[in-house]
Amino acid sequence: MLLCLFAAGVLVLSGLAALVTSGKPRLSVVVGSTGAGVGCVLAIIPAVRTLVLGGTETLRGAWNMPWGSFYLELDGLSAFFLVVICLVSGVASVYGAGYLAAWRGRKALGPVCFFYNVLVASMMTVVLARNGLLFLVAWEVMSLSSFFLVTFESERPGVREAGWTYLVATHLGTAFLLALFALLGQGAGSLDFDNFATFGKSAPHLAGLAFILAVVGFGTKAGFIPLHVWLPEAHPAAPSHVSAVMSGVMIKTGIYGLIRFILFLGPPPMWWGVALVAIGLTSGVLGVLFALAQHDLKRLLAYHSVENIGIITLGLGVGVIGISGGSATIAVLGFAGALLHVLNHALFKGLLFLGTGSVLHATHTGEIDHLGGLLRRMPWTGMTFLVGCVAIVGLPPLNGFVSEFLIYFGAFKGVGTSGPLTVVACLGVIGGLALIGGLAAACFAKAFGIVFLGEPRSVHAQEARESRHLGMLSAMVILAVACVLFGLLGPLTVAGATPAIARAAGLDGATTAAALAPAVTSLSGVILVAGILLIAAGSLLLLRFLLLKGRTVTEAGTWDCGYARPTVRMQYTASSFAQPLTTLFRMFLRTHRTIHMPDELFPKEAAVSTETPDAFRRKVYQPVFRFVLTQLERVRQIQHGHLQLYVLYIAVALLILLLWKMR
Amino acid sequence: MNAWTDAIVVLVALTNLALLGSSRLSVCIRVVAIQGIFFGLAAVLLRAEPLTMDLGLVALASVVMKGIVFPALLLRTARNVNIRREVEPFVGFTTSLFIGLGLLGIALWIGSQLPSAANPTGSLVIPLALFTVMVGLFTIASRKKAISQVLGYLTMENGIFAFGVTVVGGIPVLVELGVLMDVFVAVFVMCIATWHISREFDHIDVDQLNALKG
Amino acid sequence: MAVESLISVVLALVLAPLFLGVINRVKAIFAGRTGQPLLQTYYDLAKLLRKGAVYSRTTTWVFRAGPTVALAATLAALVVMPLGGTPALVSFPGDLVLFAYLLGLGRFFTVVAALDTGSSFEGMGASREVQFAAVAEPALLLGLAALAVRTHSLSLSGIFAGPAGSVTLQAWIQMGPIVLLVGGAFLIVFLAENARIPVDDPNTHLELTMIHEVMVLDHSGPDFAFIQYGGALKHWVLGALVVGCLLPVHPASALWAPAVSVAEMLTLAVVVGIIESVMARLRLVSVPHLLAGALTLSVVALVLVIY
Amino acid sequence: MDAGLLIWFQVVVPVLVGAACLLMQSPRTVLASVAGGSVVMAASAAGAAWAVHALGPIHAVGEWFLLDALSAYHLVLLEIVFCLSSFYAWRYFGHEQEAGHFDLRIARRFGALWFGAAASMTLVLVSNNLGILWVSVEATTLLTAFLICLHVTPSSLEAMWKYLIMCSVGVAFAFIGTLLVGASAGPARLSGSDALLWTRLSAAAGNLDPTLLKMGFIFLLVGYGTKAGLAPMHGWLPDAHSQAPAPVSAVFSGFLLNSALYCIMRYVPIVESGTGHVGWALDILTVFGLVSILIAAGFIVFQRDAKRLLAYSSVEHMGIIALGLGLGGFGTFAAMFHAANHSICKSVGFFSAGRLGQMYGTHDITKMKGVLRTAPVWGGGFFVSLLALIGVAPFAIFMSEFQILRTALDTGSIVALVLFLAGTSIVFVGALRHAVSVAWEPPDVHIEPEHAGVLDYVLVVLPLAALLALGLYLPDFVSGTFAQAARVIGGAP
Repeated sequence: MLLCLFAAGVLVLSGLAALVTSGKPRLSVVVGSTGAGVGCVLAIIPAVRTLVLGGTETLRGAWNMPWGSFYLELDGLSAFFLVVICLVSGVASVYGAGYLAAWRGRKALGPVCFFYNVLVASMMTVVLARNGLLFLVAWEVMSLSSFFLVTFESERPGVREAGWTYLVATHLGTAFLLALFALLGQGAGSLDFDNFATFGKSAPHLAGLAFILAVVGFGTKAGFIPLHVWLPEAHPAAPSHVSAVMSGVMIKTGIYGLIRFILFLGPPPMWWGVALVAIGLTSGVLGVLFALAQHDLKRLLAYHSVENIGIITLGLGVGVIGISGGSATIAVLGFAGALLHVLNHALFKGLLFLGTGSVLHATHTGEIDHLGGLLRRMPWTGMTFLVGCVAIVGLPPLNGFVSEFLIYFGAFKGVGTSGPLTVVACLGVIGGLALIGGLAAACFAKAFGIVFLGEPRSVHAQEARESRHLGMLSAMVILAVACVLFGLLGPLTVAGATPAIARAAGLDGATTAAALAPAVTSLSGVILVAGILLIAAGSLLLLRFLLLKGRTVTEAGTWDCGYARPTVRMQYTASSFAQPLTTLFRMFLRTHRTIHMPDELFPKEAAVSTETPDAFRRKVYQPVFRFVLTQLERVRQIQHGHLQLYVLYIAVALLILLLWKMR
Repeated sequence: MNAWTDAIVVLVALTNLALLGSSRLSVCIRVVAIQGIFFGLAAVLLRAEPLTMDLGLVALASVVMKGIVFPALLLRTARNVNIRREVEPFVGFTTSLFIGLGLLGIALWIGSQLPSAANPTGSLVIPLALFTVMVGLFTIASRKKAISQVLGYLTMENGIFAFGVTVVGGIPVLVELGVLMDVFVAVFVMCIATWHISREFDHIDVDQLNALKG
Repeated sequence: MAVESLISVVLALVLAPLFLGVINRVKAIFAGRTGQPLLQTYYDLAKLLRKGAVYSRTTTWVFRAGPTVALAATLAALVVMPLGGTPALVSFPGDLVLFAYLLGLGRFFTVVAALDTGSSFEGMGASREVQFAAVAEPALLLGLAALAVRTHSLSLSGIFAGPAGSVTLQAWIQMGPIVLLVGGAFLIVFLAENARIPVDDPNTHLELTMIHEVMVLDHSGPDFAFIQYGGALKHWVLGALVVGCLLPVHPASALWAPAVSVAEMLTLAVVVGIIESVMARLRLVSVPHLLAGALTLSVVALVLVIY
Repeated sequence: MDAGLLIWFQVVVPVLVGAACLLMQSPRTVLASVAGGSVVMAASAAGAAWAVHALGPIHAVGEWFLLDALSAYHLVLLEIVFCLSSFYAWRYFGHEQEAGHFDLRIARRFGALWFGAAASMTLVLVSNNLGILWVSVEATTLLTAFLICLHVTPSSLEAMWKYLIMCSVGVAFAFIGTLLVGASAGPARLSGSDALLWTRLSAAAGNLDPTLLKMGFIFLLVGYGTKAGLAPMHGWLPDAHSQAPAPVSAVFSGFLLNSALYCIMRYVPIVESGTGHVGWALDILTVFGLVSILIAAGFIVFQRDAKRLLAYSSVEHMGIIALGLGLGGFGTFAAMFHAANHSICKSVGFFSAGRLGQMYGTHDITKMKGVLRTAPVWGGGFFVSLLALIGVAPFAIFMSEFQILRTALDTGSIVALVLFLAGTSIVFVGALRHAVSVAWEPPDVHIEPEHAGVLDYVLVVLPLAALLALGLYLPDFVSGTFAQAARVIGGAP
């Protein structure tokens, strides 16, 4: 625990150092990212120890603030999230050292290092805090620092808007959290979580309200649809290694909060689980659909974060259903799936964002339809990106499959039980996961295929080169390897996560382990099959090699079906690739298509362009904002500059008060 | 409760209505001055207890101030800013008169509602004071010229003065003088401000001072 | 692991190409033609394996790896697939999910390999493939879910070859409608995944309406052989699902199981041949509707199972 | 020595310095003596506050002057704001003098009025006699009026006139209220001057005439509320704040409003115990608070003038303080806390806005852009203070607002909680939009980058750092001060 504090200290101090040395960009970046790396390594040690050895470490200190206390605790759940945070943030900081070099001399790099380290430190505090006030402060610092990171390239037009959207969204979310904390700590002397824990018993009639507040408050951070609007804005705006951390780790603090606070609200009724499943389905399916319709790489990934949060929420829903249904197995499986997916998504989404960063770094565009053929030019980025794609689609034998498998497993068990509501919800989970899987496969086939394969569609892509910076490459490779390992070592991961799962399901370790046992055996079965798969693939490759040895292997142009002059422009683009599916689901997407038909005898040019803006932003939020604005516009009429009327206001106020209060 | 006070009270009512009804600025100024004098006298006459030294002092001071100093100041300013004489109300004079009568009614009603503690002597003075305050307020709100707003403010002060004298037995002299001092400074400042305004805008129509809004 | 399962797997590996041969022969008979020899697929494979290869300059290692991975995935899927009413080589609770996702893996690499050529045709095929798969996958998994609930087993072997409650001829009598519905769904999925009529026409070439064939235009030599063989094997694996539902024969003695499985598969081949002969290929836009139909069948089956 | 002398010192020093300013020969000396005098006042105020802390309430001139925990706290607050503003004035008018807008005549007038205002505000705080209280409030109005139009321009005159009339009228009502409260002392057998002594009244609060007391409080609330800028009597506030020179706006927003609220605070306990502690007065305060928050929110969203934006935010924050008072109990403590945070933060806001205005030649937000690049120090000050004002953690305002919010929920006033959250959220959304564009949008015209001196850094960094520190750690003596002040009003933390 002290090590965690020390790590946080290192982070903050190195951040300050980077800020001070801002004059010398090279130095400040080195200082900042080194500090971040060291801090993460330091903090991950106690976390892993807690996960392996179990037990909890507590640290209580006084804090001169009403209801506040400096109360930290490292239990299984916190430790698990701490591992996720440190793993991705550390790697991303290594990457960032190289990525930021591009701005050297054009921008002050001290602040971005500072805020990055503060962000990491605050995330650690969020998962460790056991006092409401401390949690809130850390939470807000987290939001604020990430806001400054999002607005790093403030000279780019969209970025300011994105930053505004982000901070507004997260603050409105916090408003709900404030209410929630006030509610949970009602009348209590201090806002320690220990006092919250009695809430379920003391005020069960308010538990539902608290649950809703928690879902909205934490859901905004996590990016539940329709609270996700900030996500597709903020992630593309931020520097890539920051997007990796935000999308991979930061939004997970919302999930953490949700799990942590559901525990306070006493035994959950069935409808909470069903509600979570519904949220998960909406976020998952709509998220992947909107991702499919995007042709900016980072926006696409951002929407996939929404989708994966949806998957995680499906897991949570299954878990809660299990608890309320009194089935330890289902509960444990649900939470296990959710938590493991938190970890896995952090890994592959971090990897994908880093890869995107390299692409941007090399081509200066994230527009998928302008890229292509990058695999030849950037082999490392390409290979790792492919690994990320396979992982995020959830295909065996990579890590994405493990967590989705657990959720499936729980859902199948749930279908087996009685209780129509449970069954329907679990069927929703199964069907939803299958649909999401299929669509995600389509989306990433598109992302990888169009960006890295085929011929370059623009001169940028033509001239792309792999970055020389060792930090960037190694970061991507590390994450890719992690994706493979966590996939092949599924049972071990589950075993490691058991304390967290137990904490989340509110069970003791033994029960949890027992309930997890069948799933673990199945996972070892999966590994067996994966082994067979790899052996088969290996031997087939060998066979292929032997067959082709000594035979004529020639190169030719792609078969062009008899076209006279095929050009790279004729390749399928991201938009055309996704078109069948976007048309299939047009009722949700409402894609705008603008077409210039070729006309005249000798048509000069024709063009078609599609864009899919966020339906909720346009259909829900903008109208609401407009309404509020018009109402406020009315209020402004009272201030029209005429002194006489101001004086009358005084008299009127007086009169009203007299009539109101003197009766 | 003696004949003197009733007479004064009625006269005050008349002054208020005159203020509302008259269109000439100089007249208004004088009317307010007279009103001030009346109230100064009332302060002496209304007391149940015998006339003390400092009460007399206060009464005298207020009479001097309101009867002589303020009118002089205001008339001088009015001359300096050489405005057209009309008062230029938002609300016409006759309408103002009727409104004034309405206000009188309201004031009497409120006076009847007041608990006895507020109105030991049970005289008409309290409603009249309130009436004066209302009229002052109405003047501020309904007239355009800066000076007439100053007049409105003075009228309010008159009313409040009377109110104070009746309601609270013996406000400490220091406070009274402080208040008087304040009023004096206020009028003084307002006059200077008026002069500045007339110099900047070459008019003192307050309703045209509406550049700042929103 | 039982020896008969191993035999069935070996038989599957050996006879998979025959499946296509049978289909073609049936179609020929219906068309009144002599038709190609029954073993034509074997000849093709042999010829391809003997050839060298031509690669597009555009392509990378992804293009070369695609067919191998696809075939490997199909093999892995075969390992967890019970054949002829005997448990699969490997079986564990939840392997049905793995099964579905292994097919997904193969598809993903086929698609990516197709995109690697940069040809608009193959891009088109890839795009259609993923579109249909996205709809087919829920149908498959929900159908399996229905069976899983009905048979209280989370493993394919438990469902199709398990001791009790599994889909056997006797059980068929009781849970007929469910199995019928799920079987129908699986049949549609089978046709879609294997690019058969009415979803796709394997015999046409370079036609804008093609899906699978157009994705593999640029492959040649051993790679193409892998693709062909993998396709045949995929018929066998998915076919096993269909017959598992519609012809759930469980031989008295496990030793007959391999024979039974082969017989079932060949019957299915004949049925497919008949379907292909009597039906026309659907318009592309209506393919999703067909698959949605499969999804509906699965859901209805589930409803029946639950109530 | 007699502790009462401390009070005298508080009042007399500014008067003397102000008088001295009239005799000075150069603007520089005036500005220097302004800064110096403020330091002396701050020091003596600190001494007085310490004395109160040590010896308890101090009296002088019989009972006419009183310095208890509440007034001591406000005295310290006043001196903090006044001292900061004085040093800022040194810089600000220094720049103006270079531009040739600040001659000796203006300088003398500024010095005299500046200290006159300080003296009268101090008098407000120390007077135990409610009559004198009123007199000194009116005096602040008259003395500060000409500070608004230090540079005579049409708009500054307009602002000044509105300020003068509205506050005079409003405060006149407050006098009626004072009289009524005095009259209500009849049953309590308080005769003559005692009837207006706060100590006597609050001692005998139990048996005052409730009807008169209530009526009096309503008049007082409306009257002093006008001066405090509570909606809907806030009409003068944005005009005055936007037209006055930045240092003056800072003092206006940083303390003038608080001094008016202070007067209301004085009456709250009397009225509450006079009406039997049923929260009669608190309800009114709550309503005024909420109305102010919501109305201010509307104007902040559409505001284009930086200083008007800050002014409306003052209306909002006065509303929040009133809300805290109205909620009572812990809310009173939170209100004290919030008052301090707001005064400090708002001063920095006006400092920065004023300096940026000098650089850009306008206060129009749509023209004042990219300040973080052109003026890192003052631009940063403006941006950060704006963020702090809209309640971004970890600045102290977040804490005090959360405390008020939680009190609202604990006292079960859900409506207040919802409206409060809604209002502050609207403000957040609106103000943040301005803040972002001001901070980062590329400026249309070329602006000479600032050359910031040490004093600039101190004036920006020191208060904001203090705000940050208070948000993260509330030292015992600070919270103790708030608590004692709150106890005077009857709030128990």
